[in-house]
Amino acid sequence: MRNHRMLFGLTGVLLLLAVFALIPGLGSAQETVPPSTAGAAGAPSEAPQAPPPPPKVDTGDTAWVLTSSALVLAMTAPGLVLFYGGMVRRKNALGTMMHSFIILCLISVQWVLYGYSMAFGPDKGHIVGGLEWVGLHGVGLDPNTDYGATVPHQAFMIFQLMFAVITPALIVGAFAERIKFSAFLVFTLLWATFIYDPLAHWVWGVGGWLRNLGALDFAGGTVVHISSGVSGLACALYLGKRLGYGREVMAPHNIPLTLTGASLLWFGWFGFNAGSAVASGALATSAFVVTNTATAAAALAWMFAEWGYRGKPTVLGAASGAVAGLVAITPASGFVGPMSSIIIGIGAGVFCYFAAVVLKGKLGYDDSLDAFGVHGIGGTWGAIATGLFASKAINPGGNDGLFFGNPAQMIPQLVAVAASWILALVGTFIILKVVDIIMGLRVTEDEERVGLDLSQHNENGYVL
Amino acid sequence: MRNHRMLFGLTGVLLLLAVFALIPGLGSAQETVPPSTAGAAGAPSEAPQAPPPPPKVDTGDTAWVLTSSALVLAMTAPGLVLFYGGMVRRKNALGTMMHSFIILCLISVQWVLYGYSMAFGPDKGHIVGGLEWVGLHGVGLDPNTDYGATVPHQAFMIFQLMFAVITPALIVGAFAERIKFSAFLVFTLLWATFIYDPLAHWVWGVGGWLRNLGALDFAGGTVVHISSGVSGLACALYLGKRLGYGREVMAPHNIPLTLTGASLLWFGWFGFNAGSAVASGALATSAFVVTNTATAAAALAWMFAEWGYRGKPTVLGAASGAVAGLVAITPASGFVGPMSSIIIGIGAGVFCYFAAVVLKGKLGYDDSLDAFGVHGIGGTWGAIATGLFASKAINPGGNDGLFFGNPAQMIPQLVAVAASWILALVGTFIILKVVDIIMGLRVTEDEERVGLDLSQHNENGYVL
Amino acid sequence: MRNHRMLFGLTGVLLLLAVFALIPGLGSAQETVPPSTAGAAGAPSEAPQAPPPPPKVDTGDTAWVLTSSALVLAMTAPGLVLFYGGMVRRKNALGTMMHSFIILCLISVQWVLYGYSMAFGPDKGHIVGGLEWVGLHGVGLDPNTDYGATVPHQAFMIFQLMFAVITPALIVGAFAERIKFSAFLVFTLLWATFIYDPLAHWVWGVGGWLRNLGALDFAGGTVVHISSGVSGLACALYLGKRLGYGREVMAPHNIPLTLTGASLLWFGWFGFNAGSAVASGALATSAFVVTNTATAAAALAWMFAEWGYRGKPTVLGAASGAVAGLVAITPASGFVGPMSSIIIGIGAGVFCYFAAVVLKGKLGYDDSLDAFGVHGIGGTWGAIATGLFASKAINPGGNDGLFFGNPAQMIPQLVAVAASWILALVGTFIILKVVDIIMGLRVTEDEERVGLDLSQHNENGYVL
Amino acid sequence: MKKIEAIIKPFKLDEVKEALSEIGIQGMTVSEVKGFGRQKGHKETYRGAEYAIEFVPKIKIEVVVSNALADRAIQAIVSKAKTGTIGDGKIFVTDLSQAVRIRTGESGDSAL
Amino acid sequence: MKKIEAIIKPFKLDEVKEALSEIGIQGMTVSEVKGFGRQKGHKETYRGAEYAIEFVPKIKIEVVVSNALADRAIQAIVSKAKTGTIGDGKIFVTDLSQAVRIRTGESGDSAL
Amino acid sequence: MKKIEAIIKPFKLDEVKEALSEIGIQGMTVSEVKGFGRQKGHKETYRGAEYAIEFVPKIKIEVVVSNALADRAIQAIVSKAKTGTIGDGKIFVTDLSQAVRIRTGESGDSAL
Ligand SMILES: Nc1ncnc2c1ncn2[C@@H]1O[C@H](COP(=O)(O)OP(=O)(O)O)[C@@H](O)[C@H]1O
Ligand SMILES: Nc1ncnc2c1ncn2[C@@H]1O[C@H](COP(=O)(O)OP(=O)(O)O)[C@@H](O)[C@H]1O
Ligand SMILES: Nc1ncnc2c1ncn2[C@@H]1O[C@H](COP(=O)(O)OP(=O)(O)O)[C@@H](O)[C@H]1O
Repeated sequence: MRNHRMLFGLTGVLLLLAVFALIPGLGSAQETVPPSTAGAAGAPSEAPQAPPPPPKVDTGDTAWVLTSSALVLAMTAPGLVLFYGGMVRRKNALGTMMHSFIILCLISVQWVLYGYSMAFGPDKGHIVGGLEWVGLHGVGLDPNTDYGATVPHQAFMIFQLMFAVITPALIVGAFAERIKFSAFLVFTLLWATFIYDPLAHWVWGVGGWLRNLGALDFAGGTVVHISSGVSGLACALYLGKRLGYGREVMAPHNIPLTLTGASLLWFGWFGFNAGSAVASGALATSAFVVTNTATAAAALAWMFAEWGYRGKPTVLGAASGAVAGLVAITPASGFVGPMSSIIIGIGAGVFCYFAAVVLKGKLGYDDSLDAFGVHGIGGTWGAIATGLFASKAINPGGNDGLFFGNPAQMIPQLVAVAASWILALVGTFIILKVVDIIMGLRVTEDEERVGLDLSQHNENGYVL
Repeated sequence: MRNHRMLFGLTGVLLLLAVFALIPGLGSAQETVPPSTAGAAGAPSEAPQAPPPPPKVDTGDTAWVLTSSALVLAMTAPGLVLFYGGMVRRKNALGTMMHSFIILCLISVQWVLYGYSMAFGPDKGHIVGGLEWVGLHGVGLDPNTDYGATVPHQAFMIFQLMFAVITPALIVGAFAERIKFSAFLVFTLLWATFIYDPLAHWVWGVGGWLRNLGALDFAGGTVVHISSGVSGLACALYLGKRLGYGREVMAPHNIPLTLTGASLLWFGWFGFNAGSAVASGALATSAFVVTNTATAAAALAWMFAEWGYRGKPTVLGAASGAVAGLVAITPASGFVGPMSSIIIGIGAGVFCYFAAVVLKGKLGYDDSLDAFGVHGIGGTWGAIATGLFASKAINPGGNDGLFFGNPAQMIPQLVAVAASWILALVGTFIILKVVDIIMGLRVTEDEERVGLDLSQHNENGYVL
Repeated sequence: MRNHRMLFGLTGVLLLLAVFALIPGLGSAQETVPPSTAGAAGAPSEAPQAPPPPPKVDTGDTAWVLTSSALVLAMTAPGLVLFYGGMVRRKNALGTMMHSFIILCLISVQWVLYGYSMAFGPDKGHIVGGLEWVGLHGVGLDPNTDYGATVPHQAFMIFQLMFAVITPALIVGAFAERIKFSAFLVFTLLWATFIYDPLAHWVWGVGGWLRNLGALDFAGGTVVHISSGVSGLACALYLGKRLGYGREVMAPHNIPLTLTGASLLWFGWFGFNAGSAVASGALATSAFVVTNTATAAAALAWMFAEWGYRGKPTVLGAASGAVAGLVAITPASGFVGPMSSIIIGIGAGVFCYFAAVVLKGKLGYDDSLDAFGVHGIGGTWGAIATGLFASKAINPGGNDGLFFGNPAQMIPQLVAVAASWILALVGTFIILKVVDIIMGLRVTEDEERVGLDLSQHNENGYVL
Repeated sequence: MKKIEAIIKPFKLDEVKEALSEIGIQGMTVSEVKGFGRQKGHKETYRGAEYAIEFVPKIKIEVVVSNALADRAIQAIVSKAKTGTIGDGKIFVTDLSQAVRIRTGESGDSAL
Repeated sequence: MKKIEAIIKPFKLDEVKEALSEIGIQGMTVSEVKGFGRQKGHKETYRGAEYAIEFVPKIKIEVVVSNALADRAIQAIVSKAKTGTIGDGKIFVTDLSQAVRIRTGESGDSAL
Repeated sequence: MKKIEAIIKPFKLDEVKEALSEIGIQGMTVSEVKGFGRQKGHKETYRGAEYAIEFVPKIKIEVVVSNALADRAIQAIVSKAKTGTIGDGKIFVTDLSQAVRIRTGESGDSAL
């Protein structure tokens, strides 16, 4: 037992240290990459004939991307920390908050060490990025024209890091209140490596097959929300229900924290969506506006749906609706106008409400905090809605959608949705199985009853 | 009863959907407005002789305006959510938090649909904007030179949206702990439409009569604070006291949340005031500096006033003083220097302290969380102080005030104050009366006793 | 007794008002300083031969510096307010939160009145800035080329203000739960004036002796963290232990608040470190990236150290580790690359863990919330690590460190560390002694038992 | 001596306390409890999960009085705590064999 | 009448409540308490300070019943609250001299 | 058997608990209560509204002991909980008619 713990302590520290050996030259990340080289290495097919004008860092664009990175960090911590943390029972408050917080720490290191390279590094067979950028080797302070022509390459890297962080943190809602902390850590690392990093490459990496197919996903409907939500479904199914589910009262222990978390998610999501323009200006502004509008509409829609269906508008409902709206507008945010965003938002509120309230009840799985109901369903709706409402009038770099005269756009959208679902569902099941065999995924009954805070962390959240 | 609820559910969804029919062309907001057209339509009197150089979006200015918009959002949620939410009794925590949160949702949609057009659209008789910009028709991604020559028009729009959101949310403090949720929703929508939108046009809209008169209000002393504070007074008077007011202990249930809220208000207010420069640079910096200085001085002043007067400095007092300072510096923030801001801050702390503590006690109305004491009094003092301390040395686009050799500036200031008071007081009374007749404003005694959380939302804030 | 209180009320208000008399011309801050003058007055030795091109404000740089200033404000309030506030016992929650909050107010005024002038004003004997800039006289809206060639001088001033605020607020952790509020106020004012302001001048002010010596401290390892942490040690030693220390359970009353605070510290620290570039672009990006990386590594390191050493990973441990990482990377953040930052972070997590857990236990002082363990030790490690890992490849304006071929850099680093330790230790003891003699530093036993909230502020934090 | 325990509606506490003071009772001990009885609780809904909360918040007052005062105390409580609606609560009386004031060591009626 | 106080494990409350309802008991009063006994508590660690928390969360049920029902009530509680592991709790019974229903003024068994 | 209820100052709990353990008492039940008595409460001020809070936080210890141990238990509590200042609290003793250990079904003194 004590050995077991020791093992973890050691493994962790060793892992971190060991990686240094693998990295081609400590501190070499600082060597700025000449843009032409970057272009040549990263995306030969798009290399221009004549030497391009050397990309120059724009202070305004960089300010916006850095600000956006900070905002997206705030989505995970304290955003998700509070949103999810407030929704569990008191005895699991710290354990659940810790999930989001430690993912931020774990993936921040993983991404710098090899995650970014696997996702955005030089393409290998349209499936994954190569390890050339391991340890940020060659990821310097000059712009990489493929990913952001006017900001330092590292600015794009850190912005993307925040996405890599929040995605596994969203899954947390599905297995809340019953997962073993050590198993959770291993699961997260494997999931980030084998599901998130490749999927991000498929959709956003130069050479990724879904990107090549023309699938539109501005800020991560497939990569972030379908992947996390559907993986959440897999987790809920695999782990089974919480003790007492359906019999005991499992009311949230602190809705003010949850509402605060939802508000911070909204706040930070401006960075998520508008920052995905990787520049300040018109496109960022448009994404900002539709993000706000869809979110508001979705919160109202969930609230009114609930009011009509169950008789009372709830605060948790309004907060959940807002998050559903944020999810659904994400893939569309760089391609649609404000009026479209209202419809997307209303759809998100209504669909996710019925998913979380009716569907879950019918199908009987215990998705503790509705990771699937909100992110899986909301992300799927958003990816499809992008195919419906996208318009070149908003973003000439995008495409028109079905309602703007281009039904063909639905094909890559649906392919992207299907591919993400399959990867998430199958991949997550395999990872869960492996981790379960090695170390066991779920806490014991006694530990579950006493709560994660005491059983996993020897701590008590409140002395009030 | 059940029908009643259904009605609300349906009306809400229908309202949202119905509006689409009225909008000239779904998605048309994306059509960028050529600047010359915008100039011609919006402000013919200011149209230049020669064609102006086409306005260009500046990345730094846009980054700042978007950042500021996000900051102002954070003022409402989670800022006001926590500030007000922590101050009520536990049984009303969620209900009160919901007020601010759902206003964010409601007005976000209202503003995009027609609010922005009524406030900033083409002037009609100096009183209100026309409906030409309904559904953001013609509000595109090129700059509108009237409102921000270097940022997309939609960036200005979304920044202003956040103001339209927070203003009714400030009123919430006056009727906390006793309003019916459905009536509150209707009241808010009417108030935004018939009071906020026109008043914003008067003061900030091209062609608005107070703007033409030369009233200085940089970031909303009249439009935001007098209007909300005085309307709060009307609400407190109309609704009457809470059950047990003056007899029962009505201590705040969670001052840490309130202090957190006050801190977030401070944080977000940098966007509110410095963002009102609608550009990054000297003016934004100056507004930022005086905002911080006045706030700090006001918090100290309130604390010392209380310490001297009542014997102990309180935490709630310091937080309240900070908010009072933020309120008072708001109209002045683009026109005054740091030393003036200290005086404005001290005045705010002292005046609002006496308003909330002495005046309220004397006059006997129950302004639950001092919406009037802080915003009404603070806003009035700020608007007057702007006339006293404004200086062209700070902002050549402004004017000098009384202490800088221009006593005439006091006239438009006092007219603006009076006009805002009258509109807010009379308008709010009428709206309250109408809503009261239609559906009743106040919860029943039993509901009030059990609290808004359970009676309005079937929810319980905490299980600790 | 009553007189005593009155005295404070009056003194406070009078102090604020009195200062106006001393200031050369109310509102004169608005007079913009021609850059050549600033150069001549501030740093004659660096004055160029030919007149420099007039510095121009860059919108992107200014947007980033203003955003950073807001972020650093959020570190103090609500960041530290929550981080420290959650860690004390319930009865001291408000009192502890008030410490951070009121420091924000107090120093915001002090800095504008004379603090900035003492720290950054024209050098006097390499020891302190002169009073020429009292009341921001001559600190205008044009850039000061010494401190930020592309942002308004006031933008640099307000950014630095946030540093002057948070530094004394960090000390709070050392004397938490037992200091008298009035004495605390006086202590803070004296400490800011006689320790922070000169030390900031030594390290960052043009002409400061440590700056001249070539000590590297990008964002405040010595000025902010060693100074506050070591002063905290002095406070803990001088004040003695809390009643019941070692016998009674002194568990944190609200770890969710503490974790939220830690998250907000992380969020705001991007402004702290990346903002210290006083510009947007490559250097800011690099600082941003290493800040995130070191923090994450440190949180993991603390957690794994604890897991191995004590058997369980704790949530408070992960949060503490993150803060330790933020502290340690601070001085290095503008000079080192991502791989180095991982090592700095791991060192921070491990060293601070042992300082807070083992060292403190051994030596037996009661540093209530580990101000010394985290900031003193973390800051010292960071200042040394800067000398080890600095690289001109990252920042050509910096220097190479020991591991990059320049062992000589260790000398100024060690001198700076020693100087900061001595100033903080000796200076703080003297100030504590003086304040103790004048008014007594510690609350009575009864007051300590009943808690600061009731005894100092007549308030109760929660009614749950 | 008698120990009187009264379970009452929370918002009645102040009135009851005053009534007891008026008849000369100098001390009492109060705690927050949850009651289950004829008064029905309320419904709560969270993301569609509906819970019937059967326990209702109540205040328990414990007051020890001399035998002489017991009936007047019970009367005082009944008269003030009564609203006439279900859930007004109960009064339970037990005999006490001893009472001690810790500060002085006094016992019996003079300990109260 | 008898007053039965039962100290039980918190997660057993619902079962016990139902068992009591089934035998016809219509009311009870519940409070959160902390127990000290043979069952050992847990350890908490905060920044290296380790605390042994000896008090364990328990639920106290107070139910007043007619003498006739007392034994069945005790049986019901024992059978439902028992897990067989240390810390299952205790039942304490005292005689009650009087009971009053505040709403109606009824007293004795009919007050319950 | 006797049931001893002691209302004490919260910071005295640990000492009292240890004293009781020392005389061989193996279990007790503790709850947070609010006391009203000679000890005056405190004042709170929120935005100028001043409230006199008359209730003082107290800890209630309930411990059931065999008749033999009762006096020593009372002595132990008095000696440890006493500070000599107003508000030290009270001890109330009632006779218990029955005690049951839920885990085993034991009753009487052996249930304790
Ligand atoms: N038999 C009982 N034993 C202990 N407490 C009881 C009993 N019956 C009722 N109570 C308490 O009295 C409260 C009020 O009882 P209830 O049946 O709801 O209404 P009423 O007092 O009007 O009969 C309950 O909430 C519960 O706390
Ligand atoms: N003598 C006692 N007086 C009052 N309460 C007691 C006494 N002994 C035990 N208890 C209560 O019963 C609970 C369970 O007792 P414990 O000794 O842990 O286990 P068991 O009930 O299995 O003997 C304790 O937590 C405490 O609340
Ligand atoms: N008659 C009473 N019945 C129940 N509890 C009482 C009674 N009198 C006092 N108490 C409790 O004892 C506590 C201390 O009593 P108090 O009169 O303040 O001081 P002292 O114990 O020194 O006489 C009170 O706070 C209250 O909880």
